[in-house]
Amino acid sequence: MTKKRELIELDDVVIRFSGDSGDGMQLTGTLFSNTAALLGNDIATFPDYPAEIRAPQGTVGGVSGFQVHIGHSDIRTPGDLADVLVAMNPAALKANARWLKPGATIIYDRDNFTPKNIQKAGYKEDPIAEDRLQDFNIIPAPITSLTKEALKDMGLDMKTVLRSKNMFALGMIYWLFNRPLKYTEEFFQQKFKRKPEVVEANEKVLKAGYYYAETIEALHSTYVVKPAKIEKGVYRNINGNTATAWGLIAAAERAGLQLFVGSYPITPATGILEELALRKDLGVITVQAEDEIAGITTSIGASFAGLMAATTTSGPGLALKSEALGLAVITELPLVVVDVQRGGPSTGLPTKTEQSDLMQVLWGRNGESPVAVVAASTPANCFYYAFEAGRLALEHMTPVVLMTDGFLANGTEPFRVPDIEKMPEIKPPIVPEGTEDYMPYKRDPGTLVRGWAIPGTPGLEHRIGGLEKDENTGNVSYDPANHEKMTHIRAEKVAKIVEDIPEQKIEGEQEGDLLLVGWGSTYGHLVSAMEELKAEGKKVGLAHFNYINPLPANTDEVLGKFKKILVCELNLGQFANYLRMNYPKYEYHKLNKIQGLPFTVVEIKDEAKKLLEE
Amino acid sequence: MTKKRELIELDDVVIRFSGDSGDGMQLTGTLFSNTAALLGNDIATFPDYPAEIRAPQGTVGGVSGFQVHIGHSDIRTPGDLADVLVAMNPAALKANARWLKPGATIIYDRDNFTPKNIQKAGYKEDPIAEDRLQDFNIIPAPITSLTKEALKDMGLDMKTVLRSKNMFALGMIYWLFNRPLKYTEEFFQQKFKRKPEVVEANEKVLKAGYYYAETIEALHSTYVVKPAKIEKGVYRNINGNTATAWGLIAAAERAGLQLFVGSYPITPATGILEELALRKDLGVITVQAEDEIAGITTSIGASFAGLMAATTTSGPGLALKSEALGLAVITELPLVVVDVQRGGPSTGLPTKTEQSDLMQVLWGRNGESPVAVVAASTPANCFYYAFEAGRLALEHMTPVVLMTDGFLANGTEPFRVPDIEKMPEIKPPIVPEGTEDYMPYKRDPGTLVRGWAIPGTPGLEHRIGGLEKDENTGNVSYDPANHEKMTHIRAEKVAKIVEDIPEQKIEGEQEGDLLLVGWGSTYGHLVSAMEELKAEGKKVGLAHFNYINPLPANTDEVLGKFKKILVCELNLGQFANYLRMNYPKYEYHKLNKIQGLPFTVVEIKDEAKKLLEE
Amino acid sequence: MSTEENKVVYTAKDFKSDQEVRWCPGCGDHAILSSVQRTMAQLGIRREKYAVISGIGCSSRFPYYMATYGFHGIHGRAAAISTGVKTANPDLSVWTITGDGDALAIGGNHLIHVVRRNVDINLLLFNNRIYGLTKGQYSPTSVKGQVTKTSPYGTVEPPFNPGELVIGAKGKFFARTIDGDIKLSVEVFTEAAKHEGTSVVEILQNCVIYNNGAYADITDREHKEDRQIVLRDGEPMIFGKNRDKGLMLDGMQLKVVKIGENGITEKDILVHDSKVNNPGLHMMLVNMKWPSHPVAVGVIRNVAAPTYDTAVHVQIDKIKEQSPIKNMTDLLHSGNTWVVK
Amino acid sequence: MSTEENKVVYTAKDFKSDQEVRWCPGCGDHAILSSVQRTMAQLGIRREKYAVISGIGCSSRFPYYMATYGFHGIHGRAAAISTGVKTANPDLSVWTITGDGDALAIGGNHLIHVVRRNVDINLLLFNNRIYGLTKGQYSPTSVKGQVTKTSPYGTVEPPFNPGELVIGAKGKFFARTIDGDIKLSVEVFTEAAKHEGTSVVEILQNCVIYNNGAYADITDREHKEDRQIVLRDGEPMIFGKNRDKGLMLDGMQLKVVKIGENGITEKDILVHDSKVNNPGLHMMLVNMKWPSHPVAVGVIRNVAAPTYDTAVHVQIDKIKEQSPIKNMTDLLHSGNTWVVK
Ligand SMILES: Cc1ncc(C[n+]2csc(CCOP(=O)(O)OP(=O)(O)O)c2C)c(N)n1
Ligand SMILES: Cc1ncc(C[n+]2csc(CCOP(=O)(O)OP(=O)(O)O)c2C)c(N)n1
Ligand code: SF4
Ligand code: SF4
Ligand SMILES: [Mg+2]
Ligand SMILES: [Mg+2]
Repeated sequence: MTKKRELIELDDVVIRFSGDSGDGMQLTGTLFSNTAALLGNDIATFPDYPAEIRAPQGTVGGVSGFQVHIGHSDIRTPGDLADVLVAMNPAALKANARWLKPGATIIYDRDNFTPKNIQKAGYKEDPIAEDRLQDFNIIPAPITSLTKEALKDMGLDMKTVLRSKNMFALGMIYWLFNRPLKYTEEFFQQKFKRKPEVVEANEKVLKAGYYYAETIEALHSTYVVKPAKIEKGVYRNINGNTATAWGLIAAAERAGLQLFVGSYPITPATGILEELALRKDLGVITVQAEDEIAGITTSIGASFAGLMAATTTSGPGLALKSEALGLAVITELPLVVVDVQRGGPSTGLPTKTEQSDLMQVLWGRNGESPVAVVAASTPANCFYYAFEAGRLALEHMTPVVLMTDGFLANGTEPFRVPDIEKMPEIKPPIVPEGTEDYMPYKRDPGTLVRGWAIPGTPGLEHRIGGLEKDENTGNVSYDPANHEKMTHIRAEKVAKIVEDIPEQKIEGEQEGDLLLVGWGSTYGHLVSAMEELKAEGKKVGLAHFNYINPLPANTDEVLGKFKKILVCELNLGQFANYLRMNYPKYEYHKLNKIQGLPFTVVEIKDEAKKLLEE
Repeated sequence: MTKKRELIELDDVVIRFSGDSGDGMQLTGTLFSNTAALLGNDIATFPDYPAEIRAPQGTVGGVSGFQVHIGHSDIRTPGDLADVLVAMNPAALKANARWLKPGATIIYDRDNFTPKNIQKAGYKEDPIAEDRLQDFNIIPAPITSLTKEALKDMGLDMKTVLRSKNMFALGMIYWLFNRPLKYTEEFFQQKFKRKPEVVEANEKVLKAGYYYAETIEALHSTYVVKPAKIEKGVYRNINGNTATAWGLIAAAERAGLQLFVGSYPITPATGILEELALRKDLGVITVQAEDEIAGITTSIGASFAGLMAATTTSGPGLALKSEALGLAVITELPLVVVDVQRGGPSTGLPTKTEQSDLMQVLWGRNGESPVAVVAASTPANCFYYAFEAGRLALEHMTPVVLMTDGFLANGTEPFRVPDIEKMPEIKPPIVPEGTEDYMPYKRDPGTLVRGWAIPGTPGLEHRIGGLEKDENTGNVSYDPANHEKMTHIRAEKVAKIVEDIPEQKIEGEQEGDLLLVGWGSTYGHLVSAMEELKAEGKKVGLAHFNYINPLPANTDEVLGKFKKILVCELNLGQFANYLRMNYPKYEYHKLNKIQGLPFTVVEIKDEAKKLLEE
Repeated sequence: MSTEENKVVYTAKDFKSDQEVRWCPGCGDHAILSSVQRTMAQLGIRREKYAVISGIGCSSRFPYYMATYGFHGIHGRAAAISTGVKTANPDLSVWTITGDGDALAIGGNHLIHVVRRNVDINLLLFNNRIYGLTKGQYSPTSVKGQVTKTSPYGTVEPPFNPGELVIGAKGKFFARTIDGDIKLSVEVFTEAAKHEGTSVVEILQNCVIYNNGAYADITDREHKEDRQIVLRDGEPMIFGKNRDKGLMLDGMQLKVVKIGENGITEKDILVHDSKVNNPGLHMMLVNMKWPSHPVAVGVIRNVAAPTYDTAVHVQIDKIKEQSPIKNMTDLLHSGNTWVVK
Repeated sequence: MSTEENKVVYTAKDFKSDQEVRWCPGCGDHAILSSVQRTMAQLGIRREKYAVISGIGCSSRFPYYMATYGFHGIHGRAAAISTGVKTANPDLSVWTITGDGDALAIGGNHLIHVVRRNVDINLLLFNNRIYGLTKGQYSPTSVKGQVTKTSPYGTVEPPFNPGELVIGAKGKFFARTIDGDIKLSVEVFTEAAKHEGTSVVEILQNCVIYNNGAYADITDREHKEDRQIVLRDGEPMIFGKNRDKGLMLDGMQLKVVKIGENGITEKDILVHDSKVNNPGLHMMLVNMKWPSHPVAVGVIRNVAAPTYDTAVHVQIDKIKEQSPIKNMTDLLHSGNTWVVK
């Protein structure tokens, strides 16, 4: 960004809103991204907030941030470094200084840069100097005092007044990026329908910020980011949790079944349950159970009763569900388990993102207990992989674990609304009334899938349970040979799903020097890195996995097409280990990060280049 | 076994007692093995019983068996096939016919071979003919009627009379193997101190069986099995669960700490808790908790409070403990978790043996959550590995999982009583009162072990918990770099245990054509197979692992010494996968069995030979 | 459950599965199985509408022996699985089979929550005061001092009284019966089935192998009439072989009195009312212990209250009606969307 | 806990850790922290003897702010971890900090079992009728119909009353206090500390962010004296700004009466006795709800009974004395052994 006072066109821009947990930064960021999205930009967002509801004011630990990346071409990540930072206090500056592009614009609330606050943030004296930001485009705005000024005649209490400071900042950003205020105003009008004074106050402050930015000298230019060149269609902004919830509902609709979700709140998965609880209009039954075990076991009960059943959680909750998940495995009931991963071990970093539950998902159960596993890779495609998890569960009569994580759960991007009627119809193997010689464990010889006889159907009364069962009859069996056979059947049934999933595709070069490998939420960063490397002339491809168990049929082939393989993941190398276990003949280089944060594109590129040069 | 009527000397003999669950076969087998052990034989036993308390009488599903292998040289397994079968009814014959050596002796209760019972067992007409046992040494004894006869004057009710049938069979076996009755009589006298009529009845029937065997023509010979040539010392017969319990107590004693065990009953682990509950005389605190989660969390509490803490369970229980185990990982508290594996998945085959929890033990937790893992390999060495688990937990401030299984838990063998004073003293890093600058997460730079400050110690007050902690201070920290660092530290701390465990030894050939690899309870069968193969001139060695995580330092070297590697385990190949993950350069051939039963020596030899010939 | 459409005529045999019953000979579970089969045959509910759900334990093998839909769950989760089944399909008649370990040790949380929510299930708690299946460890209902395999020197913890716990968890239906008393059991199970909401029935069950005679003092033929009191709505609380003993209230305590003595007549005796919401008297009745009092059996508490499963569906139906969003397509197009052309 | 050896003089400040308190400004937890610190300073127990154990939730951050030994556990397990700590070392004064979700949702089973066993801990249940830390979902104490993030159309399930549940689980000590009432809280916490056995204290706690004003109707300054009744042993159950209202028993019901009306004098008013074992009246007192009744605060039930941790150690000591086996070597050589020479 240069310093001319004119209208400048940008390909993309990264803005970071940052302040105390109480400063409303999440809302500010969301409103900005919604406006950008409605104007046709491609966007990606990343909220990052502390584990406390209200962490101590003014400290770095209490900073809440919301990063949004908008552009007119494919936006895949929320961006590594910011072009514009809004810092509501010194701590916000401190926390974000190292995440800025050289020469970025920094707007801060100078009213809050008091000696006391500066010290609280851990600075000695002059924050700008200490962080060597002198060459940046610094805009010290009196946000607090001008907000007070704007509202002085409204007779509001000071708490309410201060609470609308964030709208002042938002107004400034709207001016800076040439955005209309109307979508945000409409939001106020709808949200505070019954509190006209709140609507008025917010609008006043928003405008005050907008006009202030127009007036002052400090802003040398305004910018436009043209609408993205994206596929035609109806779009909406969506985060991963909502997309997951909707994908489950869509699967139930396409299966002609009611959706049942037994769950227990846990960060960062709670949003799925909250969204589903809203969807009573679509017949969704949500049971907020007494704990995670009841969450999954009520769902298993509902599955037995013939509904499409799911349960949602994060790592510690999944640990608690392990025993019951084994019950779903041996009873061969359809069940979707959503694991929104977060930083571990134990309570770990509950609001941060990580990919460290893979091993737990694959094997965290007693006995030989195979489940199918899929992973979403962007906020919006959580919709499709939730749908897919539902499809596989219902059609293959098996528990399926859908893995997402905190980054996907809270991140947003535009979502091209699909035509539901064109999505595959889901056909669970429901046993019709009147079936002769029904046996609960009789299987389709091709898929090894057993039939699903729904309680209430006359003539199909049967019993299932957690003890080993006789082939076909499903009666309890202690026969050694039968146990071995059933163990193989259960494994093979899940393995056979490979015939029902797409081949693994390679993006970028189809063969060459380096294959980047990833899975889950790292997609945006990996594909950006791959594209940039390709643009630099490197022979680099990307194999990003959404199907984890079984792995796609051509995985071996894909891995064999490159001289080197770099597996990038937000853990200590679990997927790399898993690949090694399955395809030991390749050497797997690893890029691991375990900081509760997504990769940056640069980190990936650097590591890739190092490998290419070796 | 030949058919001469004389005293024949045998190297070893396998006897299988078999009858309805209510027939007292477990006791019969135990009494026989105790007598053999007291006479100096080496022995190994294997009880095998149904999941029901009393499964339906007379059916194959209800058969309860007890196999004992006695000999005068190293006895490593309970034996593949039996030399002598005692079958109390047709179902017992049916269940065991295929586990007999050619020409074995079969003693059966002919009173019970009624047409109805024969049919119940699933035979059409003549059991002997149907199972092609005509050439065997068949002894149809009127056990029931002679038992009644022996007791007819005692005025006992019929139930009591019939309950002592098993002693008739035992008496016959004692005669056949030239054993004295006195140890068994002493047992009665002690056990039924207050019921002299029961003592008398049992003794009468025992003798009746003994004299009957002496009298009849059918027994062509009696046998002696000379005392084993085993190391000098005091011996006792012990099963794996008792050995585990005692190993834990011994570790606590050598650490100078009280032992606390929070647990919840579950087959086949319950015996450990039962034995520990008896040991109040040694100060053991057992809390039978409300569930497995309370089992482990009470233990974590006790560990925090400064006791040596352990929790015992089987696979499904371990699944429930997963979340809490992660808490022990991040709080870096010492804790022993015993997993007595059984057949899975889910409830599976609860009374049967299996090795299918390995992956769960290694990775069944959210986040990067490393624990140390050791596995016992014989009933008696459960003592040493329980001790070792305690030592590693206490000295390395980490949870350690000790893996055993149903086969070890219930199987017995002679245990040479160790000199406790010569066992290593265990020195947990307890922080002394008055330590300056105490910080809860300050570590020994060599081992990375943190100090253990015990509540009650003035001046060391501190707080720990499940959130990520700052290096050294242990305060809650959300700092990304700190999280990455702590994740590596936790992994490295466990990895460094490698310096505190012995190298992996190879038994048999030290290099050559084939390395048999195993872990845990398969040791006896593997070492027997290896020795027999070696005796046949094959260049075969055995690497049997007791240290699972970390693996011994020289593992790579050991694996590299043979042309081929055959990993034998009672699951679908979990340890093979684990080795492949760590040492991908070798090809791992697999022998897997998943029938709820141990290997037979023959199975291993056959597979090994196939590989050697390929 | 009140689904009485399509009445059909059954006998107990219609509820027997083809699986061999594997409990120990003499175990109280056999009689309970028979009582349940008789009850179901008489309720007029079609067989395919029954779902019998259990946890793990000897008692929890129950579903295998029933010719209905059945689910043998995992240890402690019978009530939670049942909540799922019933909430998914309120049209089913759900019977939850659980033991004192299954329901009160590992499953304690699900029990109190199913009771609080008042899910319309019938929960039969087989209380043998021992863990049967794992061969004889103490349970949360084992009497203090009981010697078991895990308490070789006697337990040191006081037991739960299931009725007390259920009422403390806001329970609306609690009854007690005895394994061998098939007539009473059928009567009580029938009432449980009729009650809408969580019906908890404690069954005093004898484990012949590991806790034989746990209830002998109150169930043996000679004394049972003097040591049990059968409560029935509207009937005075009279008991005893000669029906000459009764219960009266003395301040906040229940007192055993002799009719005919001290001028006490039948009219002075308390009359049972299971329908009052105030749990005070019901609590005292479930707490009665021999020898100070007779042990109460029959339906002790039976109070009407909305059920969870119905409420869930009523709410869904209401929102469905009110909302403009009728399907996934509506939802996808609702709120803030924009069109790219 | 009665460990009063080595008396020392503390002030509340001695119990403050160096960690910044991270609750929302205005959260009721601040006042509770202060009350606990004041209580501990006065109890005469040495600081190193305190262990403060929590689960997960806003309230469960508590141990970090205390200068004692502390353990921030995992969700729902505070009571179980505490059982381990106290049974391992009965010499410690164990304080369990838990929320309505932590103690009554996921942790319900551990709560009823710690109460049944009567482990000598002091359990402070921060009841804000909401999940705070996860940002506003309903809890098992949320009132029926409460609109929260997971009940956008209102909950359909009745809440637990913690006191009722605790008494149903054989609870011997139950008290209730209010976050902002520091005087009462210190009084009640002190009684809890003195009671040997599980002392459960429900604290009505305001979550300003997600359930603000949940208790406003009974705690606001204007009405509190008319809508709360403070129970103290030996004192008549009188309340009201003018101390003119009282409680009387009417059959099996508690009735609010006006002193001076209908000839009612102070003498007719019930006198509180927390020590009676019969839970009947205590149950009614914990169940009182405004507006029909005042809400009871103070120590409602306080009955002496043996504690689990003591019983465990007494049994061990006894067996130790009786048994010839004094160490591992004795054990190894006991019973059937043989010598190989
Ligand atoms: C997770 C888990 N923990 C423990 C067990 C072992 N187990 C099976 S049944 C049982 C207790 C049975 O007691 P109860 O519920 O009273 O039933 P009963 O056998 O007496 O009918 C236990 C501890 C298990 N199967 N699963
Ligand atoms: C196993 C597990 N499940 C769920 C969560 C998420 N979680 C954390 S606190 C909490 C509830 C908090 O409510 P409460 O106990 O009432 O405490 P408060 O925050 O209101 O003080 C939940 C559901 C978790 N941390 N761990
Ligand atoms: S062990 Fe007891 S409860 Fe179990 S089947 Fe036998 S008698 Fe019944
Ligand atoms: S969210 Fe509520 S309970 Fe949590 S700290 Fe804030 S005010 Fe307190
Ligand atoms: Mg029981
Ligand atoms: Mg709460």
